[in-house]
Amino acid sequence: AQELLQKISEKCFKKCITKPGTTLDSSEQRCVAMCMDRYMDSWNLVSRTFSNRLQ
Amino acid sequence: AQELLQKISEKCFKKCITKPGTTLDSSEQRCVAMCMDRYMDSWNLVSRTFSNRLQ
Amino acid sequence: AQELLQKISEKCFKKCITKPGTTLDSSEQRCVAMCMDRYMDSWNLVSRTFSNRLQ
Amino acid sequence: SQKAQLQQQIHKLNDVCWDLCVDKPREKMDGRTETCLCNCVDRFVDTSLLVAGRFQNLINKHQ
Amino acid sequence: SQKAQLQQQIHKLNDVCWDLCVDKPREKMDGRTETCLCNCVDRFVDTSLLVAGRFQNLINKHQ
Amino acid sequence: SQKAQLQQQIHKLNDVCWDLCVDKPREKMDGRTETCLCNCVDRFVDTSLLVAGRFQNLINKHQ
Repeated sequence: AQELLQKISEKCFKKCITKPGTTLDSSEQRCVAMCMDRYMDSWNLVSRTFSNRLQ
Repeated sequence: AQELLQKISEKCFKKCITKPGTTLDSSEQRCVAMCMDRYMDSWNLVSRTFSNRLQ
Repeated sequence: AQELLQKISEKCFKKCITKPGTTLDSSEQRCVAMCMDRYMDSWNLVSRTFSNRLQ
Repeated sequence: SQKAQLQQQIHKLNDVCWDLCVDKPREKMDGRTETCLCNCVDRFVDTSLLVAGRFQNLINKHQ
Repeated sequence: SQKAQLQQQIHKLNDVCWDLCVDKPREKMDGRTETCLCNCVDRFVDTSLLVAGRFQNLINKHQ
Repeated sequence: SQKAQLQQQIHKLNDVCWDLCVDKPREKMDGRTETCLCNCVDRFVDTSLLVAGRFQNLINKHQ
């Protein structure tokens, strides 16, 4: 899971924090949380689709 | 050759499939084939040029 | 330091050489030198800021 | 190991397909994004098979 | 080793923050770029902690 | 091994120079693209040498 967490942090930082300020404001926090949930949805969907092709 | 094939797949997928559909249509297939040939030409040229500099 | 040198070469090549010619002209050389100095400044600042957060 | 290699491929696929299909993250995964992700994986596999097949042909010709 | 892993993380951070904060390299590092780099590192760490915390919550819920 | 490291450098170079020089893949490699690829490799090597040289100078100064 270590690599997944690193990927999420990097992808979601790039999507949500375009002008880093002195704190992570609430809209950035919400964006990161949503982005993380979607990234894991995507990961699950991609894994399933890929596994189906391997069979 | 494993790494070369992975690089080609990734680079040519990005160049040729911008809106993935339900099949790889014939124009996408042609684009991938052409892209692969050019990537290998490029690889050969780059290797040769780099080797010349090392001597 | 090997990896730092590789990163600098790649980042500064991309920033400074947009149309590679038959030589590295003097303005490209100046750009690469400046870019290298700034990349090392950045590296030092990032290391320091990150270390502060780890404590 | 083979499991680690498979995980690696899924990381790569998710990386490429996320960049291609997801613009702004939303409250829920919508149908269009899901379709794009599935098609992206399938077409990526098609592309890899096409590339591997052409490569095999090249090797056979040169033997 | 742990030192190598730390170095790796600094390479990654510098990579991301350089792309975000530095446009054209200049004669000197100006104050705005310095502030951007420091904030970038701190917000990246915040993001990683937020992500790790949510992940831990998910695991706890499923146990 | 040294051969593997060399291969790795060629992968990296081809990656960078392909992105810089090849827009849409065509039927044949045209002369302009070939020139761009060769110059790209040579200027990348020049850049690496310049960077390594400046770094060596820095180390010498600090000793």
